[in-house]
Amino acid sequence: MKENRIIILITAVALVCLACAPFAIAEADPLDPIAQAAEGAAEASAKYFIVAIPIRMWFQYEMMYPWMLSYGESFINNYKEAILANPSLLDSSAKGYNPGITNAVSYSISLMLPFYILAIVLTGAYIMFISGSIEGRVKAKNLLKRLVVSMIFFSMSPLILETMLVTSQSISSAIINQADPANVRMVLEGGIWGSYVIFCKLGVTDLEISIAYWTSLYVMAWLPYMVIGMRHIMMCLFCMVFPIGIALYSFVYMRDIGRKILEQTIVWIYLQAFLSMAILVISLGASYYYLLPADQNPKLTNAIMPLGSLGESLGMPSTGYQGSPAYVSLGPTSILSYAVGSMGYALLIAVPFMMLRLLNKFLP
Amino acid sequence: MKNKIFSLLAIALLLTPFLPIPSAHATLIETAKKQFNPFNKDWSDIRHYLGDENFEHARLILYLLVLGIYTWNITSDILLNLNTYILMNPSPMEPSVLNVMNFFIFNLQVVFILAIAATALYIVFSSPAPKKRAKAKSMLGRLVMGMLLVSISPYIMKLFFDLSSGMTGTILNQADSSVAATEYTDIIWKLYFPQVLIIVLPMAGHSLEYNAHHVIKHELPNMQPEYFGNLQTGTANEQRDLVVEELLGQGAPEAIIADDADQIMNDQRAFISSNTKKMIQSKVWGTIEYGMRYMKIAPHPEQTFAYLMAEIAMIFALYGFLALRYIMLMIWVILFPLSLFLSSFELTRGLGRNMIEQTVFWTILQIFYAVSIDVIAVGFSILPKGYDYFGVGLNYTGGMFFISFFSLAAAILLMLTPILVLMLSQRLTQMDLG
Amino acid sequence: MDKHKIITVLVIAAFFMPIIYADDTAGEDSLEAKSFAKVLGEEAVKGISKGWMIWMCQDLYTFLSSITGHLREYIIANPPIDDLKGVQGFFIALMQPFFVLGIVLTSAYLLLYSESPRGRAKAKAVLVRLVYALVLVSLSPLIIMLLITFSSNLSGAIMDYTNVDSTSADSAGGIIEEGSGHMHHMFDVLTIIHRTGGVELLLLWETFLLIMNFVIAMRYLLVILWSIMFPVTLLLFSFTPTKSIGKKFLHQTFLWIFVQVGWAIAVLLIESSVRGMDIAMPGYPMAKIGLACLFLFLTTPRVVFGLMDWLSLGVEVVEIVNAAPLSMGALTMDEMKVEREVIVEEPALDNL
Amino acid sequence: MLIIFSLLTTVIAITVPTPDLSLKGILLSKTAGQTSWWLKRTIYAFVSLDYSKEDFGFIIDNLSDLILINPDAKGTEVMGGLHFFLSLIQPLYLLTITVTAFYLIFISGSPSGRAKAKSLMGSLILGMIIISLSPVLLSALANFSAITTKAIMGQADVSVVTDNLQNVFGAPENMPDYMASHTCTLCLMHWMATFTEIELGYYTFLPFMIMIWGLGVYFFLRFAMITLWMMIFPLSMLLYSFETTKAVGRNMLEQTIMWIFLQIFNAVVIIAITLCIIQSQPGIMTVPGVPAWMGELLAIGIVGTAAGAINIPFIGGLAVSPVVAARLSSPLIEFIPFVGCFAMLLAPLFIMRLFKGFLP
Repeated sequence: MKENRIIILITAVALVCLACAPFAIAEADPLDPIAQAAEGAAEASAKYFIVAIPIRMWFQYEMMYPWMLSYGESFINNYKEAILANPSLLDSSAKGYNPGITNAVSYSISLMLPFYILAIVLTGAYIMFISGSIEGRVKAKNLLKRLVVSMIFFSMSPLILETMLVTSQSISSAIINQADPANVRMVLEGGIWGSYVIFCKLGVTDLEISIAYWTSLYVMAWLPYMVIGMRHIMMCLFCMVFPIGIALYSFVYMRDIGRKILEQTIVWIYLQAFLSMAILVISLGASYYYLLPADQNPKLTNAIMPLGSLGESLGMPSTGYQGSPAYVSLGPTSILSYAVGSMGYALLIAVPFMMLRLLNKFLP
Repeated sequence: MKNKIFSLLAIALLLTPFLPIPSAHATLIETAKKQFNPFNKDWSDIRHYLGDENFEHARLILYLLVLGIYTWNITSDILLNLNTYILMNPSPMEPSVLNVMNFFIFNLQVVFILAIAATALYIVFSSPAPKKRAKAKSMLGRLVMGMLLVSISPYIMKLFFDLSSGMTGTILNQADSSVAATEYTDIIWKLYFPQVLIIVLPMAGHSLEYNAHHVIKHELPNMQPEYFGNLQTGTANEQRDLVVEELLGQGAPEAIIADDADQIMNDQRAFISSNTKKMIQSKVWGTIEYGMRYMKIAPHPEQTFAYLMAEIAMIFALYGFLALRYIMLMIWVILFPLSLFLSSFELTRGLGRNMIEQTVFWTILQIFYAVSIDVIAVGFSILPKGYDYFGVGLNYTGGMFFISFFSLAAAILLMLTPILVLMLSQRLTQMDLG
Repeated sequence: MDKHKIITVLVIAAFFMPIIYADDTAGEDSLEAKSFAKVLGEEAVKGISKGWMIWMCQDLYTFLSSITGHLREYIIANPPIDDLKGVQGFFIALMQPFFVLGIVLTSAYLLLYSESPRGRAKAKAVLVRLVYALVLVSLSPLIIMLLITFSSNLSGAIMDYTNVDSTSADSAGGIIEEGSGHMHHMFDVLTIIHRTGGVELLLLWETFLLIMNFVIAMRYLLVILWSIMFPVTLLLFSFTPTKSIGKKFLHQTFLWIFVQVGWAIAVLLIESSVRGMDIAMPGYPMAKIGLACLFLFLTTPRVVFGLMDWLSLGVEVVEIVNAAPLSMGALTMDEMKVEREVIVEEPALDNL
Repeated sequence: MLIIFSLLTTVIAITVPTPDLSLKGILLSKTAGQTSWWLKRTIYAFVSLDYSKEDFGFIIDNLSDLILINPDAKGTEVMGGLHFFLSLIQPLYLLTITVTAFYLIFISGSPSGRAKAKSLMGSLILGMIIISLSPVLLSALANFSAITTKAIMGQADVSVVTDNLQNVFGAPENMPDYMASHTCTLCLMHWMATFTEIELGYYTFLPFMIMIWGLGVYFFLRFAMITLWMMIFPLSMLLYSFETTKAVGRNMLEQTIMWIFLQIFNAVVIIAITLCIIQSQPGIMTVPGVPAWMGELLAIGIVGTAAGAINIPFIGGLAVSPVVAARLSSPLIEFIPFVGCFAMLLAPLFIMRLFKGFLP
């Protein structure tokens, strides 16, 4: 922050205090009930109408309205890019190319390679020299076969990962292109702007009763991004341990751990498809708007003044006391749009966890 | 610890008289004297005494006092009787309990006898394959066994309780069992002191506001310019008018202007200087007062909610679990014949086993309490020197506003043991034992 | 951290502290010695503010509790099948290559490497199941339509036994409204006494009504999800290694389509049990009944489908009551609830 | 009562200290600040307590009836729903029976298949019989559990529990009427909290909400759940009789039996609480109140300041102080009765959790 702003703020505080100082000194005539009542009303309304409400409205409209326009709309504008984003292991020209992951994968490959060689050599030695019973030989041969096959996959694992990433991205884009962007925007905006409208409506009278809706704004704006970011982090982690997973999967005793790792890798990579599925569902959920006939569908506006709705009908900003463009009425929100929009956000958050819960132990 | 409380309360009480009172220049104590005098006809004192926030301070200190007393009672109770509470078991031999158990036992005996008779008749008359006969015989044996067990179930219960409480006692004697209680009460106290701090400290800032208020309301109006010469009379405005008139010379006799212009100039200077002083002071004090009131430098009890809730939670967690254990134990004592009965039949064996498991679990909970108390005691005895410097608050050991992480961990361990054991036992019940 | 930053932070803090407290200076009543006239003046202004607050919350109440007037519409709400058809066609198109691949591979196995008769039989069985699944997949819009129509008709038939359409006091909607409306009324009274006196009750009824609205909307969205994923479900179900997942998905599909039957049963249950309680014990407090009926409406589906774990109901009750005083997060509570709604999946139904 | 109290206080507050009783004099008497302050908190405490404790008397008076209450399985309310479900599943039954019979008669496959079909047939017919008998069966079950409950509750004195509830949530008897419902243990906390900071006041009336509302909700929930399970009894029988849906049917039948027999465990819990209260010697797990002399002083302080605040002559204030003093110096919380009240809510949950899956 610059010097002059600090000075401005300091002067503002000082001015507020100085301007209020006369109030502290002034006193009404103690013998005149009317004057007393007037003084009481004046003090209370000074506290309420000149201090509290302007501050709250300033908070809602000057601070939260731009926030809504930037953060609140962010996911609605960028959901496609955000969901379709993927790291790339091999293609250095791709946007999400990150040598770090590639190096980590190759490092874990180099980590496990000696064990493979050792195991193959030992098995070969067993077959050659310590040729025990027939079934022992057969077992050893099978083991050798499996080792070699898994070693091929193992050394190919960056390629496999890349393939999985590309396929998931293509499937997701195919799914997400089915969604109608207008509908998605309508539903999601119905959710977040509905909360904002309720927040404004309640919050002007008392912040405490509107904190829930204020919180829900942040939840809706940020949690989808957080879920996607978690997917990225977990995906990178499991890409790194993927070769180890293959290796463990090929040994009998560590099969369970290997299976878990492989499953997790696959699920976290293909979560993208489910996220885009959620977007598709949201776009289809727009039909929830027409559940009730429009006249029976209750509406809520952020018209805070008793005359607010009248002012709206007259075309004047209902919440405006300064004529700033941000103070216009936000228009009505309906219970259907609010419910389905909030649940759209909840779906974006819930679907990945639901799928993580449902998709386990699908590998042999 | 108690000295600290005393000192703290003493400080808090000593603070109050120094809070000035605007109208009547009297301390809190004098006003209180006046108020508590039933023959005092003049209520204005009370009104003024209650009029400003001094009364609020008194109220809050009263609140702290009561809270402190209750905390003191609770902590001393914990220090004295924690072991007693842990060792406490409902005695099945009490006539009232025995009465209820006998009700169950009698009814179940009837059922048993019917079952035994049925099986016996089955064995005697119908002579099916020997396999079935053997089965019936084994069932008969089990029935008789179960009937015997049910009829002596109060004694079994008593035996079991004595066993477990004896074990608990021996475990408690292994180490200094007072350490855990001390740490626990220590934490409770250290959740109490910050509340005192939060409520008492702002009072100092508040009294500054009163000073400002006092000066504005009562001193500034009485403040007179030092010397006014011939302008001693009239309010400030009249004086100013006079001076202006005289400066401009409107409707003023020339003689005055001719005579002592220097005198007038002196007066004017004196007047202006004094008035500006007045004005500046009023502005400054007003700013302070309003600023203070605006910033609300005042004791806010709701700022102590976190500590209060934590304190209440700690008290209720300890007592609540022990009391819940006692009550659940009573339930399972009453149901013990029934659980034996159920576990003696093939069909309802799982149910009976569950009930018996619950009985055992709620009983041996006290052993785990004892174990955790020992663990805490041993842990603190082997704690290296200076390790209890790790903590939050004003960092000196044993400070009133310093919570050591180790004592916190000890308290939480003592608090959460039942829950941990509950989870463990649920694990066990999920695994098919027996 | 340089000096300017520190100064800035301090100044901003100094500037915001009154803003934080301005909220309770508004309704604060101090102990100053004031004359009655002055207090009357103050109380008039405070009354305006409180009345305004109550007005706004009344609007919110009518907004949220409108669900009780339209229970039938809400309960039998289902996504229009025409919207789903196109997307399902897309998914079918997405799945068919896999099927073709599977069929081709299996038949190739049959033709070329047909070693043991057992292997042949197995392959034949796989082939048959694949073809069968292929038929089913291409029929899946029809199946979904069948299921949805059946469930909505069934719930409608159940609700025909009740007077849910009327908004009278003995209809389910009226009873549920009784539960929240009582709290709302009490919130008004406490708010008139003190500005923030009734916030907890506000949050309580807010929570209940929001959960009702949200759960119904969530079910709507999940029906869409599972019905457009139906082809995928069938594919997974038809392959042996992925059969378990297919089973789970199928279970979810059925569950979420038939939840509305549970709600319809809840409506029937609420009305008949309230009537029964009137006979069995007249004068049972209506507010408690209304509150209980809210729980019933939310939990009966899971009860009816044997999914209910009663401890979790207790935990929910305690949670709701406990979350009230933390003035944060009535809504976060709802989302917790809804998430649990979504994830709920009990072993009891796995062997359906 | 509340209105009378507040009006009285206001009148006293105005009249006593005011020199002249003209309208102007009243308007100008500088006592309104404290009067409104105290009145607000008093009325808040009264109203919130009365609200959170409304219907408490109902629960106390009819506690045993509330535990014993059961829906009438032969009544129209249950039978309506039951008939609906019957009409829903009868076609299914007929279809399955005909199909099985058809299978038995014409497509007589392997003997094992025949045996299976026969057993299925038997179970189906048995289910039909049970379903047609279900009203009698269900009412017999309910009556049996009610009789057992009554017998168990006869073993101990329920009034001990109700008195204990009175002491924790209600009022002791010796209180004057206008204070009757506001001098219990938690009420004292509520009052102290409210007068310390009004925002603390609405944390302290949550225990009332949890306990009293919880009890009210719980008893109705049990009633409604039994109604539900009685209604869908045919459905659960049907599901139970097929192999594939046996799990669901078992679950539902279990729920039916458990919810019907839950009242027995309520009775057991009540007996256990009674015995605990009888057995636990005084002073066990008790938070003692303040010492008597300090209680007197505090009472004089509190009541005196309160009286002073609304300008009641101090002597008048002293008249009330013994009540407060007695309340202050009597034990704050006796944990065993206190927790016992909540165990009444908790124990059924424990038991529902515990007895899952006892049917074969």
